[in-house]
Amino acid sequence: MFVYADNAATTAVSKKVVDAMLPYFTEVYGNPSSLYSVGQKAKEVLEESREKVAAILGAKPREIYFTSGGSEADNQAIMSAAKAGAKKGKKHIISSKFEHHAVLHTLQALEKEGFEITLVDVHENGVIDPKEIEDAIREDTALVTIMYANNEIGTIQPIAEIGRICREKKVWFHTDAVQAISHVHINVEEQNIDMLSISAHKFHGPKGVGVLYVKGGIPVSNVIYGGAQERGKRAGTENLAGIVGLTVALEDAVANIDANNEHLAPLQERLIQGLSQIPYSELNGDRHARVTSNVNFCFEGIEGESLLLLLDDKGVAVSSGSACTSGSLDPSHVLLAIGRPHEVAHGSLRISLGEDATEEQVDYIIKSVAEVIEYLRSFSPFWGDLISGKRNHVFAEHKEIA
Amino acid sequence: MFVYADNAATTAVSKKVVDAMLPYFTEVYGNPSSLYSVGQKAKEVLEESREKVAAILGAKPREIYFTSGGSEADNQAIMSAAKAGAKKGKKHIISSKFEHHAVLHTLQALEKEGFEITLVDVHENGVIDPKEIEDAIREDTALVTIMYANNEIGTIQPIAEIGRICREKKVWFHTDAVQAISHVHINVEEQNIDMLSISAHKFHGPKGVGVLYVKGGIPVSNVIYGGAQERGKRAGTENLAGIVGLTVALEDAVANIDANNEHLAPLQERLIQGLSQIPYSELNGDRHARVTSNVNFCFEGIEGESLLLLLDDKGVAVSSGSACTSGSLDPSHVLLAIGRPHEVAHGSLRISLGEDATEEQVDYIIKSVAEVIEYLRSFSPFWGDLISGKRNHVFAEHKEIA
Amino acid sequence: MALYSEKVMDHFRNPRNVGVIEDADGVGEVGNPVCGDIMKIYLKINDQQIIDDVKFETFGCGSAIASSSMATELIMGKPVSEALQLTNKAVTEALDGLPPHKLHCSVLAEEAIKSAVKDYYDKNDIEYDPADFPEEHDCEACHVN
Amino acid sequence: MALYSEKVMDHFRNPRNVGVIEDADGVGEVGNPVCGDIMKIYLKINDQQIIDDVKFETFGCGSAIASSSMATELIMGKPVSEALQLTNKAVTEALDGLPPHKLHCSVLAEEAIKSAVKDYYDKNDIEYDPADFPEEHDCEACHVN
Ligand SMILES: Cc1ncc(COP(=O)(O)O)c(C=O)c1O
Ligand SMILES: Cc1ncc(COP(=O)(O)O)c(C=O)c1O
Repeated sequence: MFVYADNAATTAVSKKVVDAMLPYFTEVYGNPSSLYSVGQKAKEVLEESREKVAAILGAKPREIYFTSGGSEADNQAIMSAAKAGAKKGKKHIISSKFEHHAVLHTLQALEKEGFEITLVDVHENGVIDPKEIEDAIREDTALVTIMYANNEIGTIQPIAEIGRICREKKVWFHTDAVQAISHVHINVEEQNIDMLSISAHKFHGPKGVGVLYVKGGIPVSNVIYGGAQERGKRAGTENLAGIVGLTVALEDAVANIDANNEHLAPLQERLIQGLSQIPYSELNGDRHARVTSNVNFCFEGIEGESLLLLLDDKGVAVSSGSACTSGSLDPSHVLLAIGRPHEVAHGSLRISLGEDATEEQVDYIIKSVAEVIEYLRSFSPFWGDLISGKRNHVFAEHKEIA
Repeated sequence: MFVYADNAATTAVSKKVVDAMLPYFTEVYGNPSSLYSVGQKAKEVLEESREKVAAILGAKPREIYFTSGGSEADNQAIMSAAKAGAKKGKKHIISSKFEHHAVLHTLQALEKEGFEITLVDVHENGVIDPKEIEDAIREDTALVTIMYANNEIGTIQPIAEIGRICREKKVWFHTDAVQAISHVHINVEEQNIDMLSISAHKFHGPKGVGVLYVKGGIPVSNVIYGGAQERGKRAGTENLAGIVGLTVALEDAVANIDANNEHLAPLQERLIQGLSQIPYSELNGDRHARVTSNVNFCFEGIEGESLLLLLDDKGVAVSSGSACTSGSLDPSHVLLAIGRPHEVAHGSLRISLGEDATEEQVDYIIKSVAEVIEYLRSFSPFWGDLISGKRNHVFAEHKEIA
Repeated sequence: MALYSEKVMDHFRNPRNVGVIEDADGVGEVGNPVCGDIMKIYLKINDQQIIDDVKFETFGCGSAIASSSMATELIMGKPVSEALQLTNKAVTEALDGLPPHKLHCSVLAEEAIKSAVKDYYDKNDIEYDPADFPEEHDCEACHVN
Repeated sequence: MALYSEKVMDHFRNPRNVGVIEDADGVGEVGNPVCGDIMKIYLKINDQQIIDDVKFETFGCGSAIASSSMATELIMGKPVSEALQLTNKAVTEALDGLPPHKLHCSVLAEEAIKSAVKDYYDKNDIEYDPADFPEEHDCEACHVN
């Protein structure tokens, strides 16, 4: 059996999306900035895409900027708020400890330029307390940026409430919704969101295209300077095929949120219950405030990479930590942020189901994980120390998950 | 007849390139940073693409960074050199008056941060004199950035010579080769190029993907912060389909440079001679030091937009100025830079032939342009003033082009 | 969503009242070649101060040509006093809109007509309210000067 | 270009000499759970100071397991003095290379064997040159400490 269960890393482009993109490679290939027909046709499709995306998010077309992906959107949101803030002497930004690196590394770059960064706690359950955001807001706070759903443990944050606080305190609020947009109903107006990032490849669209929403009135700064595309705020000939792909994929994803959640919720429950049977394991992140596709566990006594490589041999594609840090030896900053000690953080597994996951697949995943864990533990000196009592367990042998 | 003759704005993606991209949407869709097979297969293809691009440019794979296009590559090259320069107190950059806006607007942003920018003259023929670069280099010069071929008038710059001077003076040298790579043989080692930008959609690859080459040893700064992709220098899940498309298109383009030039040179000559028959017209840019696809003319007494819209009605897709400024009312900064007065700069036409252009198409273009010019002049009060002698001509009635 | 409305493209492709009136009663010209647009309006006005004929010549972009054409249609057969009331807004609306950065073309059309009427008044020593003839707009729109 | 060479994958998937030697003559353990890898080597050494048997247990990533496996193969049946000469470079080469950020796994393997030999020397009061047993590497590689 082959099960791709790393949809939080990226997804396959759907056939419908590929078909929708094809004409924009070879037929409507004109530059949308060109005045002749094949250019204007491209321009029309570009603006129609913008309208569709805006409608889905509850925004105005003028508030939608197409970017090269989630990372660029995050960078541009933060840099824009930082530049505008700095002009008014506001050089403080609030974020959280378990943001994606596209946010955290941008904030680090700003720190070098004299910004002060406050990272709020994400607690053991991986859910931020809005009160802590409220307490962290200062006179000189230029931006609050909090992700909508975490990419590793899938926990959903109280975004509307954080947005409400920011509105009240007149601080701009950005949310990285890359992992949430296809799982949660999002409306920027109703949820008090000033800026929002999404990325097509997380919901069966192509890689290399994303969206930044910025509420009208908030000044947008360029990350990429040059031509007058995107109202002068994002230079570069528009990737129209990609933008069409994003739009079609987004329409599909959002239209099916409820159906997908209904299908996935019992599978998620089955997966969690199944993996909990493995002794000395624990679910990472809140059981309920999480996207229905995500299950993330820590297992004592084993290391994540060997776990996932052996699962790969069994046809199960999953990850340990997030994809973009898998070259690194550091344990996941997300798991450390929710208080997992290093030695357990090394033994983590992220499963992110696709919408077409089946019970059979879930059972196969459970069986495979259990087998591999047992095998790896059979010659792990760390595990030996744990069961012999030479080292102390972090987890209970079994934990009921309600 | 339909003739797409705006290949400098963008090109159609070739069927071969589309076919090469397709598997990376639906089959090898894994995230190249993932450790399981479908991710590692993607990683392999990514690194093979990097090797192929490097080999074509005469560079090492480690010196190749995939970006979201030519604009991002230009931005990153300039920003990297600027950041490294600033650390050593070098805050002077040399460029030219007719660079692409991706270069000029980045330089303007740096000017606001205290950089001093020298823009060298491009002369009437649109060719820079390397001596002037040499004279402009100072102790505190951090970078020289000169485009390889101009996007509007197609003139080719003495890049190897400028590179030699920069090497001698120990100043980094970047060239925007977006318009040159498919027309001129480029080897970064032989031509003393330290940094170079290209963009796939100018040579029948997809939009939204480009390459930045940076010679080993030159520090690269992020334009987009986040994950560890591109050795930590360009965050964002890699657009593998796009990268494969770029690579296949580049291989094709570069392999066919000589054959294409041989085919295009006589067509270019025919086009130039044909359009020169229109009274009071003049070729923009050097007749010889130009890419074989490009012909750019100014016509007295008419305005470019109405010209190209009527040509569009006749099935001829061409441009006036460059695509990315076509929303603007300003006359082309390139034509002003080569000394064209405003009133003639408004009446410009850029024709950029595809490699499959035919004599029949060229003749149709000539005939169509002549007809439209005659028609527009028939009710242009400006033209009336010129022929009645109320205003002075800028051009001679006829000019021999050798 | 296209560059121009159908109306604009129609008036651009098939401009009405193109040409010269040799014995015009009033001629107005605005714009300049440096900015990239010039409009010239010729009026034939009868004793009842009715515009019997109007023709135009234009150097400029698609919307400049369309604006001139539409403006001549809007004043053809109208009393001069009515032609003086023609606003750029009316021209734009009659064209089903213009892109924002092309609105100045409709302003030019309004000014060209006013300029032609003024020429007619001046030539015939007819008194008029100078407030009806504002200064020509400067070259701001094309950023050159 | 793949994550690991075929050799590494082979030793990872089918590790040689996995297990425990209950009556081992020397046991060495290096690494720690905080860094994400621990290697434990068991040696059975005969009177001629030949390694008659070697087994390992490892907690760690693919290359840690493969490095342990390869290291045990390289010293099996060899004189102790030769095992002491085993370098991380030899382990890496025998594995057809390791990714740069995984080289520390081969270092761990070298250290684990040295540690087991030292344990054997200590237990049997055999004199040795301390220079043969450098300090264990610190936790630099995993950035935690
Ligand atoms: C010379 C030159 N540089 C840079 C660019 C920008 O490339 P892209 O549109 O891929 O960002 C272009 C074309 O648009 C160009 O012609
Ligand atoms: C939460 C989150 N933000 C940002 C990104 C970056 O998106 P992209 O890879 O499209 O740049 C990702 C995924 O990679 C993500 O999961």
